[in-house]
Amino acid sequence: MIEYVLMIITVLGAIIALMQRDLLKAAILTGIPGISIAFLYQFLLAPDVALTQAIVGSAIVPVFFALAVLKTRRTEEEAD
Amino acid sequence: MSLYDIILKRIREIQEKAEEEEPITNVTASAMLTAELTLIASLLIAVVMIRLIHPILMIIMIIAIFIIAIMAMPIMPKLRKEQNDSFNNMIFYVVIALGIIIALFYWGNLNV
Amino acid sequence: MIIDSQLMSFFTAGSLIVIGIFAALFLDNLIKKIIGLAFLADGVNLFIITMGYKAGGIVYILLPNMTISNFAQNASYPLPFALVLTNIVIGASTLAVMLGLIIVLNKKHGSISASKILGDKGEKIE
Amino acid sequence: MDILIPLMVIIPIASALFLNLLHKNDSTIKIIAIITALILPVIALITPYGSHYFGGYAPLAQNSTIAQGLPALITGTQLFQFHPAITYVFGSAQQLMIFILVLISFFAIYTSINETKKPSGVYAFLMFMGTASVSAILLSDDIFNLFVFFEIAAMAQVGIIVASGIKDNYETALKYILLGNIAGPLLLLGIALLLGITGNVNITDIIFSIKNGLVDPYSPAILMALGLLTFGWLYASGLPPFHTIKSAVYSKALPHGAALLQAFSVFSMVAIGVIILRMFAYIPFTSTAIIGISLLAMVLGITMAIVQTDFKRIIGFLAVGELGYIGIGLGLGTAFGITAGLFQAVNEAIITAFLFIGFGTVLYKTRTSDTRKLGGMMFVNPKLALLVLLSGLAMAGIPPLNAFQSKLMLIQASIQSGLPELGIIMILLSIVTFMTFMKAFYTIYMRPKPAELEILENKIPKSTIISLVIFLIICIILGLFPQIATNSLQTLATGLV
Repeated sequence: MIEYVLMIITVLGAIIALMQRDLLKAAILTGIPGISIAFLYQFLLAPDVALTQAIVGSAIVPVFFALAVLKTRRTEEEAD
Repeated sequence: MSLYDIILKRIREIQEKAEEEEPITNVTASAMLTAELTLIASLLIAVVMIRLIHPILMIIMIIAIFIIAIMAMPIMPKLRKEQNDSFNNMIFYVVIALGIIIALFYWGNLNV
Repeated sequence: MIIDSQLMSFFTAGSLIVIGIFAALFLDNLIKKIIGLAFLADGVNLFIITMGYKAGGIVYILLPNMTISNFAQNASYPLPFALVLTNIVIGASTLAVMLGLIIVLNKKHGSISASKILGDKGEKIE
Repeated sequence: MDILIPLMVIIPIASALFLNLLHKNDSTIKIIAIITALILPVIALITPYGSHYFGGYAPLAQNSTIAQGLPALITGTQLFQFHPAITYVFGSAQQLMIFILVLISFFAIYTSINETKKPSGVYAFLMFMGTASVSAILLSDDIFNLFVFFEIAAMAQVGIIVASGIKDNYETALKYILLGNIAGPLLLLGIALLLGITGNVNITDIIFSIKNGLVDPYSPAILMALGLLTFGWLYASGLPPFHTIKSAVYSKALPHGAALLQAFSVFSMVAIGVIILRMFAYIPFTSTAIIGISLLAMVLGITMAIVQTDFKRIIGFLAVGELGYIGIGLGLGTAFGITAGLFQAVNEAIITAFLFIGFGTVLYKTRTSDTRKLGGMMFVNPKLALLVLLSGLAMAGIPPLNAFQSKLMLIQASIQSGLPELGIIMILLSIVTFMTFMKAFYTIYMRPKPAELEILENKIPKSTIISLVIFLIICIILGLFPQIATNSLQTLATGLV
């Protein structure tokens, strides 16, 4: 049962991350699909990939995005 | 006014409308004209290959494409504007191409 | 279970891929585009992992008290998992390069909007 | 098991990593880069043909020592045939193509070291990394290994653009890598589908599974995989819809970088195209699609080249247009057509490198690439102008030079396969290519010099002239004795049919 919840969290998390106006929030929220995919890998019988994904997907990638946001700009500008 | 003059005039008009800062010289206009003629000629020759599917379809297609090409004559300025360096434009065509390729390979092989 | 969990997992991977392509195509902000591309890569990874999954199977590690034939019949297929490990690393490194380029471009243009900084430069050459 | 085969990939990677460490030490970088670049063609020539198995062993069917005494559970099944290793295959066609690739890479590095004021270890690192990965793409018989090197090659290309320092190069680099991040995962998805169906990533084994009825050859997933692989192929080679970004990439790299980048595209196109043909030649639509895409590339590339005003962009679009000729050769599907296509690939890699480095001297003397601002370069250096003119003649296919032979073969092949229309289009577009080249040549070299054009006093390095002369010599040799190349390529081509 728990894997269905994880799948829903993955998809919703991805959509919510892309809907944020504040880019820093979006950057941090990318961690949610990342970590839920890592748990999903555990359920799909791939524990070693799950470990890597847990580090990369939930820590490294959001930190990369957050650093890029801090170095550039915080809010999304209006497209013209 | 001969057909050649009409084409040349239309090309110059479109180039002026494009508000480009480059001066419209004979070189650019003639380059545009060469490209135009190359495009139409290769298109027409390529359409001849439809004969492998059906000869009559080929004749109809050639006549249709010839008429369409004459009607929409300066194709090249439009085509050039489509193939610009804008990223959004590029990615649009990339995704369209992806869709076309998948559809052709997937659907075309199963149903034709 | 009503729906097979492997099938659902394929659907999840598919929706991540679609979300990724959608974001890369329609969102103007470059950081968001790249977040979308990261989801696209995640979706493909999930797809591959799901392919190696075996319903009711065991992890592909041969433990001491396991017989070979039992292992061979029940273990999930480990080759896709090895591919995914490589791809996760490749994805993270390309991500870093893209974000670095964006930081440089933001310094130059003061903007991270794709239509502004990656637009058509035309023929104006210095 | 030949120990020299992996060296073709390992030496450039090791040398690249080492050069990256030497940051400021100019003369050491020069010496190491040139020595490595000189070793590579030698290795390509002396290595005997064969296969190398990374991290594994030869298939049990060819491996009597391991196969002895195995139970019938294994020997009775297809497991006996499969390749339990990352296989690198080195044949005569791979030898010729890798030789040409590393030769171009040698001249690119040689000219770059002499033309730039400070030789940079990082730039040489990128060039070697790209060379190594494209060599691996040519050698590899393992489709996932190919994907990994496909990504590394894309990153190296991005690096070469970023390192060029030309205006707006960062934008182009970002566009290229963003598009690569759409094409790359989708290519991987195609590979994943093949893996899911056949349980294998080795190309020979996938073909074995398809040919021997282990899997349904027309199953929807295989067709999907074919589509996705084709999409990745388009990105790697710069065929439409990627032709705009690819020509922009060429125009934003330095001339020697662009010479190398186009060689990467040409050889990646050949390698992945051959793989697609090997696996999916039984689907009739494959060759139709390849011919269609190639025609589109030829027409769009060459017509776009005519209307450009930046000469680097002109050559970039011409290079994309010329890729179409290779594609038509591959798409014809006959042994003669494929040989012609592969021969055209070899010729095009040399000629386009020749053109880029040749026109690069104009950039070196004037610091501009806008044809509207150039003129009168003929009087600055008439001999160099002659060399550039010869490169253009070679590209258009004028008789004593090499592209004539391959284009003639392509036209003959298209007539033999019952599609003379392709031959007519190829002749027509060759003429237009020549016209485009002459237009650029006229505006740069022959018309009177514009008053505001400054010609810098710096002398063109000897190394550039030497590279151009050697490219010309190769063109003439291949033009007079095409059988040198075609004999090597024929084995691969006949194996595909």
